[in-house]
Parts: sequence; C-alpha cells; structure tokens
Amino acid sequence: MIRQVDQALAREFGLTPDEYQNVLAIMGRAPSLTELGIFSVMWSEHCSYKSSRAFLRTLPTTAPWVIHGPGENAGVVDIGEGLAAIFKMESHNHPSFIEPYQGAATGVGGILRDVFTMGARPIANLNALRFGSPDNPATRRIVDGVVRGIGGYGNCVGVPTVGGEVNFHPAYDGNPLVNAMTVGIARQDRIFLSAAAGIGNPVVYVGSRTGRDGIHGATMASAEFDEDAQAKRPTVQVGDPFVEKLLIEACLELMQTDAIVAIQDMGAAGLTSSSVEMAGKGAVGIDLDLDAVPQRERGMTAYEMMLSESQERMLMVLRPDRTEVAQAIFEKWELDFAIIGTLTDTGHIVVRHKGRVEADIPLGPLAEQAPLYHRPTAPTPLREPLGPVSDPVGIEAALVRLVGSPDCASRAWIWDQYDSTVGGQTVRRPGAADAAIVRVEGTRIGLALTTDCTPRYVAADARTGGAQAVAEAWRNLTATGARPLAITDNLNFGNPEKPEVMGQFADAVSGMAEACLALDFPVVSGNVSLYNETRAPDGSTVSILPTPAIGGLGVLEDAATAVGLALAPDLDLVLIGETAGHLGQSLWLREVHGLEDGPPPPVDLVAERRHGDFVRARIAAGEVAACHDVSDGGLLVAIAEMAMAGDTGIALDVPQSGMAPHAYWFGEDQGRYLLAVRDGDALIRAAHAAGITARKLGQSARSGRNTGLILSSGATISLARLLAAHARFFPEFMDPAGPVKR
Amino acid sequence: MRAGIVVFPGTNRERDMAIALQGATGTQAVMLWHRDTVLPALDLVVLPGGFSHGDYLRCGAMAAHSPIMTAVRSFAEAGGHVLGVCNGFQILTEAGLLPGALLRNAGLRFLSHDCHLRVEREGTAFTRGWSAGDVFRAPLAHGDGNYVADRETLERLDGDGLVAFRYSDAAGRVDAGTNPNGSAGNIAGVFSRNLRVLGLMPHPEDLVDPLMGGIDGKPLFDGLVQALAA
Amino acid sequence: MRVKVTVMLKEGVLDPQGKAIGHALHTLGFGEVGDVRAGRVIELELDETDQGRALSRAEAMAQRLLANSVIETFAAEVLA
Amino acid sequence: MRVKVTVMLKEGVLDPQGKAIGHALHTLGFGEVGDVRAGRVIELELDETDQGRALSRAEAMAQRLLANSVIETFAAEVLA
Ligand SMILES: Nc1ncnc2c1ncn2[C@@H]1O[C@H](COP(=O)(O)OP(=O)(O)O)[C@@H](O)[C@H]1O
Ligand SMILES: [Mg+2]
Repeated sequence: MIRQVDQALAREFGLTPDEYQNVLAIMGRAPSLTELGIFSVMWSEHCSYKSSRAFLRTLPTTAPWVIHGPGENAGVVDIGEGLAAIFKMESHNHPSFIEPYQGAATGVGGILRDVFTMGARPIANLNALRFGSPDNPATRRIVDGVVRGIGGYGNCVGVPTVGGEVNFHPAYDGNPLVNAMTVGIARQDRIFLSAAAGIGNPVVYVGSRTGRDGIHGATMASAEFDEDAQAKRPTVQVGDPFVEKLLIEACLELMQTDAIVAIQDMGAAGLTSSSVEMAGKGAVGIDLDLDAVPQRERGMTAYEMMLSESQERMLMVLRPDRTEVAQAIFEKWELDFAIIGTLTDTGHIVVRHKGRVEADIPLGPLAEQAPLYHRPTAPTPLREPLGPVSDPVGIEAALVRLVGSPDCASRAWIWDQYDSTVGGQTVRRPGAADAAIVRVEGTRIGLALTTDCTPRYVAADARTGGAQAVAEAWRNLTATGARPLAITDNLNFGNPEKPEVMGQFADAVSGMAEACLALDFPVVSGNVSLYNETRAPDGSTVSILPTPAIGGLGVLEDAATAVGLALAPDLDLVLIGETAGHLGQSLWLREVHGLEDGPPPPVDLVAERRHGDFVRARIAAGEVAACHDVSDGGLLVAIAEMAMAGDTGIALDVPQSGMAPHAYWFGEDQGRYLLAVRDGDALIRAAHAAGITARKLGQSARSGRNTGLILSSGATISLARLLAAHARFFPEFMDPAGPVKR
Repeated sequence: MRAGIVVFPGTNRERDMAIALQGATGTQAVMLWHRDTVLPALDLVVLPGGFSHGDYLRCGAMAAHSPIMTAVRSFAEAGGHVLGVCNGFQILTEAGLLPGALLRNAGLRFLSHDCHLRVEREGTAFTRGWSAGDVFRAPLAHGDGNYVADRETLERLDGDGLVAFRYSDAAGRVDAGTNPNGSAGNIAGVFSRNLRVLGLMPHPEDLVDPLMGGIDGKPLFDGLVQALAA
Repeated sequence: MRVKVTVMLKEGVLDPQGKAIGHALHTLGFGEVGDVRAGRVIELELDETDQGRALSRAEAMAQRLLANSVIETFAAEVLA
Repeated sequence: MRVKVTVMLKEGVLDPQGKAIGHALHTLGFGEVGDVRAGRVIELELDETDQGRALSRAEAMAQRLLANSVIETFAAEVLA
C-alpha cells in the first residue's frame, strides 16, 4: 500500500475536498498515510456524527435520575439502592448485510463492551431487527444468519436476550437493520469513565490480538451500498464470544480494585478512536508504541493496526503502581495484556512503529475541527387523510390474516433461539409482557425493557412517527407497571446528503424530543446510522424507511408486582383511551388492501401521559391482572394477543358506536391500554373520575370453558385457529422442510 | 450439604446454580476454579452450564481435560456426588464419567424454551424429591443436547435403570413429538452406574423461584440436601 | 510440518447436519446428491521434521482431544 | 462417485476455534503445536460417473451453499 497521500486518496478514504484542506491546515503539511487514516475515521459520519450532531443536541438528556447522559460509552440512570442501570443501543446494519451471522454477532459483542466498559455486569440484551420482504429471495438467508448470530454471541457470553422487535418491508431488501441493546448493572460509586488522566500513566491494551479485520469498517459503515459491497467483503470481522466472556469477567474483576483510571472499548476504528477519545476527553496527549501491540498477523503496518477493527479488545489507563495486579488478572483469564503507551502533556497523539513516528496529530484540532454539517432539509409532504375504506373481507378473516402476518406473527421461532433465562433473573420472558422484566440479582428491583418503532408511521410523517416511537416504548414499560426512566435510541436513516432524508431525520428527532419532554423520558445514549440505502443497477437509490428505534428502560421497586399480558379467566376487559378508528398507515390497511396510505395516527402526548400514569397507579394498587397496550393491528389484534397468551377466550360485548366495525377493531389510535381486572365497573369509575375515557369490552371465559373470541355479532373465532395462524409464519418461512428429526 | 461449583473459562450459569443451592441449603456454595487440583471437603460437586472454552471443537471437550477434572474423577470414584447440567453434562460425557455423547440438536438450531421431564428413576440422591413417573418443567437452553450412545449402552442404561429423565409432555407422554432435540429414547439425563453422578441437559436451577415462573426445579436441590446433609 | 486431522461421525451415528445439507442442495437443484456427511478438519502446524513422528503425534492429539471415540472416527495425514 | 469439499477460513480471518484448540493442545502437553486452523469437511455421494463433472458440480455446490465466500475458501476433491 505505497500510495501517495493526496486529495484523490483522501477522497477514497471518504474525506471531502474541504475536509482534506482542513487536514492540511491542521497538520501544516501533507499527512502520512496513517495520519490520513486517523483523520478519515475520526471524521467519518460514524465517529463524528457530522450530519446529525446539530439535531441530537435538541434531545432532552437530563432528569433527576440520570447519572450520565450521552457522551459516555453508555447512558447511566439511578434505579435505587445505590445501583445504576447502564444501557445503550447500537447498529450493525451494513456488516449484517454482507455477512449476516458475523455482522449480527459482532454487533452484540460491540454493544456489550460499551456497557461493561463502564463497570456494569451486562444482565440483558435486546435486538430491534428490520428485514426485507419475505418475498425477496435474500431475506431468508439474512434472517437466518442474523438470528443465529445474535443467539450465537449472546448465548455464549451468558447474557439473556429478553426482547426486541422485528419488521419486514421491501425498503429493507438491500439494507437490513440490526440494532442491538445491552443493559447492565453497576454500583453508582463504581462507574468507570473514559477520560484519560495522569501524565505518565501507562496505556494498556487487553483482550484479543490485532489482525487486519474490518480495516476501514467505520468509513464503510457510513458509505452507501452498491455493487462494490462485494468487493468490500474482506472487511468483515469475526467475533469470538468466548474471549468476550473472559474479557467481561477479567474487567469486572479488575474493577473491584483501584487500578483503573480510565477505560474504553475498542469499537469502530479500534485503536484510533479509543486512544483519541480517551486522550481527547482527558485533555492530555498520548504516545503509542505499536511494536507492543499484540498482533495476530505478521507484517502489519501502523496504518493497519491503527484502523483494525479486531473485536474483543479494550484500552485502559492504569495507575502505574497497579499494572502488576492488572496483569495477573488478565493472565488468569488467559487474555493478552500489553502496555502500549503512556499519557503525555503534549496534547498530541504520537504513534511510533519500528523506530519511526508514523503519526503525530494535535488532538485538540482533530476533535474541535471535526466537520459539522447543517445539511439542507426538505419536508416530507403530509399525507392526505384516508377517505372511507371498505371492508372487503370481514372482521374474522381480517383478524386471522393480521395475527398471521409477518409483522404480527408470533416471534417464538426467534426468541426460542435466544437463551432468555441464563442468570436466573428473568421474570417475564419474551412474549409474556409488553416489556421484558429482569430482576436485579440480590434485590427486589425489576427492570422493564423494550424496543419500539413503527417505521411506516415515520415514513408517512416523521415528526408524529418519532413521537410515536418514544410514546410506544413508554407505554410498553407502563403496561407492566414499571416507571419509565429513560431511553437509548438508534436512528437509522438513508443518505443525509439528500434533503428529503435529512428532513425525515430532523422531523423524527423533533418528534422524539417532544415526546421525551412530555413524558419525562430523556435520551441517555444512542447511535446514528446513516447512508442506509441501496443503489440499484439502474443507478437509482432505495432508502430504508426512516427508523428511529427506541430502547426504553423502566424500573419496578418490586419485580413481583409486574403484570404480563396473558388474559386469565373470569375477568373484565377494560379499554383505556379514545377510539377514533384511525386506519391511515394501519396494518389492516396494508394486509387487507395492500396499501400504505394516509397519515399515521396522531399522538396526543398529554393524553398519553395521563393514561399511562393512571394505568401505572392501578397496577401499583394491585388491581390489574393483565395489561397490554394497543399498537400494530389495533384493538382486536391486541385482544387476540392477550387471549392467545393466556389461552383464555373472551366474549366481546361492544355496543355499536356508529363507526364502521373494521375501523373500530383495527384502527391504530394511540395512547390506549387493555386492562384485565376483577371489577371492571370500579376501574371505569376511577378512570372517569380522572377524566379518562374507559369502556368495558367484555368478559373473559369462565375457567374450563374456553370458547375462543366471541364477537358481538355472535361469530366465534376459536383460539386454536388464532394460535395456528399466529404460529405459522416464521417456521414455514424459515424452516420449510421442518426440523430434521431422528 | 457442602457444595462446590466448578467454573471453567466460559461457564455462565454458575450464579444461577449458586442461587438454587443457596435456596436449598441456606449456605453458600464454594466456587472452584478449573485450574484447582485439589477439592475442599465437599458433599457435592456441580459442573454448571455455559460454553466452556467457547464450546469450540466439541462442547465440553476441552473442559474435560481441565486440571480440576482429575480431582473430580477421584471424588466420583470415591463415591462422591457429582451433578452436571447442560455444559456440565457434556463435560461429564467427554470426561467419560457418564456414558454417551451430546450431538448437535437434530433441528440444528439452539433451543431455548421450557420442556417437561418425566422422572424415570426415583430414590436416588438427585430424584428423591420425586416419584417415578412424576413430570416437572424445566427451561432448556442448548445447541447440542442430542443424546447418543451405542445400542448396548442404551440397553444397559434402560436395563439398569440409569436413565434419570426423559423429555415428555405435561402428561408424561414420551414419544417423537415430545423430543425437542433428537435424543435417543428422549433421554434428557443419565446416571452413572453407582447413581452418584447425574448429567442432564435442562436447567432445573433456573426454575426455583415463583417469580421466575415456578419452582419445578426445587425438588432436585431439596432432595440433595436431604440425601447429603452432613 | 503441517498435518491435517479429519474427524467424521461414525457410521451409524445419525448426522442431522449432513442430512440438512443434502436437503438444501436438492432444493437448490443439485438432484444428483445422495448421502451427505459433515465433519471437521483441523490443520496443525507442528514443530517437527519427521513425517512418521508428526503423524503419530497428530494421532495422539486426535485420541486425546480432537475426536471423541464414542461417536467419531479420525484420519491424520501429513500435508507438507 | 464420492466427493469431498473442505472449507477453511480465509487467511487473515480470525479463527477462534483454531486458536482455542491450539491452546488446549498446549495445555495437554503437545508443545510442538504452532498455528491451528479449524475447518469443515463435507462428503457427498454424487450420482455421476465423470470425475471432471463431479468436481465441477461439487465446486458449484460449494459456491452456492457449502462455503461462505465472504470469509471462507474451499477445495473439492474426488474420493472414489
Ligand atoms: N428480535 C427479537 N428478539 C427477542 N424477542 C423479540 C424479538 N422481536 C420481538 N420479540 C418479542 O416478541 C414480543 C412481541 O413483540 P412486538 O410485537 O414488537 O411487541 P409490542 O408491539 O408489544 O412492542 C415482545 O415480547 C418482544 O420482546
Ligand atoms: Mg413494540
């Protein structure tokens, strides 16, 4: 790789001519190849957030319970008893398209490191997945690889995977989304940060050895896909979850001592971003001696080592008198440990290799002069309201179709491949409640965890869609009885250089911000993934649906008070919230009419909050046997989900409202909850007293008299039929030959 | 009952096991490191679940050669009780302390869900909390739980009553339809000849608390305490 | 010296992986495929110059660790 | 005709399995072991009598299914 460093090469590295001019100005000379590499990854979209930073600043990030908001490796919130929950979500979209298994697996590995690097033991993983159409021949392979990869990594490290979400849409055909979230627990007084300190302190490398993995992955993660994607293949990284497990145990053991001054995982752009960020945050300089870096391959250059994305590595600054303690711990866990540098007072990063200075860059300008773009935005034209839509199939047939549709069908095929019980603290497993519930070991505290986003809403109206995603996460936590605390997000969008995409981004973020404020639900960490688009052979590009995935975290003082969504016999079913029959962008419209049309349902954040606070209080009072929010598919789908989960039928008794039945049953009006209670009338009285619309929908079957879903018309849909329709999609799509049996 | 739990690199269910044992004994189990060569005085050694050495090569193969396994073997030969769950079961078969082997699940996918187990042999230290024919629920979480052994071994296991548990349905029916992973004869757990070593794939230790969905796994631990209380 | 150890399931031990591969190949239109067996190969770099010794060491490794004689057979060969 | 396809990770791609096996062999006293690479082998029975055709079909299968060209390479050989 003996290329002259010039503007042409800079462009290949993803730097614009202006950005390159700025590099020249900072350096006062042409940069070396290694320096160019460092600039290009640090100034990539992935590391610098150059298109999104201006908007991200508008998100609310504080609350009395927030300990660390965005800016650290992960967000930190107070969950009581001196403990903190540390959590974050991150994408591995492009790698998962190129190599679904390794792409998804290393995505899980990366987000785990962001969390345990702060001193937290990871206790739960979630994943938000978007795949192309099931009709696309490539989709099956990607689903298979992604699900195996997430399971392969998470199961091996022994962190339970407890939740997530999955959508299918042709907009993701060439660009699936794999967003992984990890939640960990630490003592509030034992949280580790990444700002380096202490001139002369040793810089220590631990974990796996460095190879030529994923060189330029960070810039690749910011470049749109085209046929060249094939040529970029060798940049795929292979994960080693076994080493990750050892790394978790070794780091947590070391964190019991006072040896660590600062610590940071080596994520995208590996050694470069970790060393630059640690030194930059601490306002110190850093000298690295690459000859000391543990290497897996022979003849690696400085450029390659600085940009390698080999997995399962961490960088630490240690107290000099504690390096032996640290080394002994890493040796016990059979991990590489090497002192590869020291902190200096130069304010520069200086990289030496084989007796030569390969890079010498002032850290201040590298960080402060990172590009920041206020890219032009164009608004998305608002959708006309839907006119009246007919019901060509009838309520029963539509319900069966909806519960069996790819976006609504049982996800058991997926979660059955994820170890959801390891740790012995999983109170509600996937499918059992609107949010997963995990107890904090040794306490009664329960954490409620969910991921949510409805991309078709965001595509139709990004502001409403952004608010809706936050509101749905809040609602899902609330429906278990938990107090929502904070969110992490993963903002997946197309090419920010296109005004209409940037418009979606800006609007979605403003909708999110509005909802976060209204619901006291700040953003404490997150990730942005742009350039999610595919170039077709004819040169046109297809963007993904704008997908601001939200990961929500809530807390229960006593995990035993959490409620699930399974209906039980002999209960009244009460609907909280207003039903207007909004069919725009509904699943019904798509599955029955094949249309994605109209505006999304409006989000009334005041009502949302009032309803949620009411529901949470009822759950806290012990009045609620089961609770489920109304989302995709509307009211009847939500009822069917409760009935299926509890294997309990229900007779629905709903007076004609003047609304078309299909609009009533399948409209996706927001801010609604279904509560199964002993005394429906008392609940309704309490709701009315609080100024909240509530209505009894029916009564669940008596014990032992399981009839199915009985509609007001008298028609009955047996639970067996619903369950069969619900269970069918994934196994038939993914394992059409059936499992190989003896 | 003094219990020790062996931690190998990659073990990940040692804390689940410690919690279950603590619930039954009221005392803390000792954590043992795979490189230890001597065991403290113990009534029970447990090899817990996980992915020892990443489950690379074959599940349990590398752990079976760990230094501590020499001590575990002597402990078993001297009549000590050993329990291996999931990866622990795989290690015990790889070490030759239990017959047979555990292959990739027949469906080739990792399986994580609750299963039902029918108790095949009562009255052992491990199963005295149940009667033969009892059915209990336990989570399973494995990619390689497909129990195989040659015909003579299977016949001997049957003939000598060394099958501990079989995968069944809630009513105790055992057939191909209740076999999650292809195991020969739906075998989920087996005993050594002296009935003092037990290996099983599912995780009773993850079902000992009503909050986690039930206490079906508790009789195993309560029974051990009764049998081995020193 | 480089040695290769190939480990296959014994005759008679059911090989679901092989079966699944065979099935998938049929689906892809490779109708000529009959029985399929899947196995493992381990390539070892040995600090050893004598072929015979290299082979016997590799066999020892296979017996100790690389193969499980309850279910598997192995074959060792010298590569270079 | 029987064909064997051997699939190995590409040069430079991390091989966690090979690394762990090498480590275990050292612990077991096989100190002469250097680099270890782990791979897969697939033996196929083909309804085909021509060696050349068998080989080229096996290669097609490897490209389509048996090997993951992003990270793996393969070699096909006729057994009998
Ligand atoms: N990728 C996944 N991994 C694990 N669990 C999942 C995944 N996708 C969905 N689930 C689980 O399936 C259930 C239903 O998901 P979803 O329909 O998105 O729920 P809701 O609409 O209530 O948010 C939830 O328990 C969710 O956590
Ligand atoms: Mg959801």
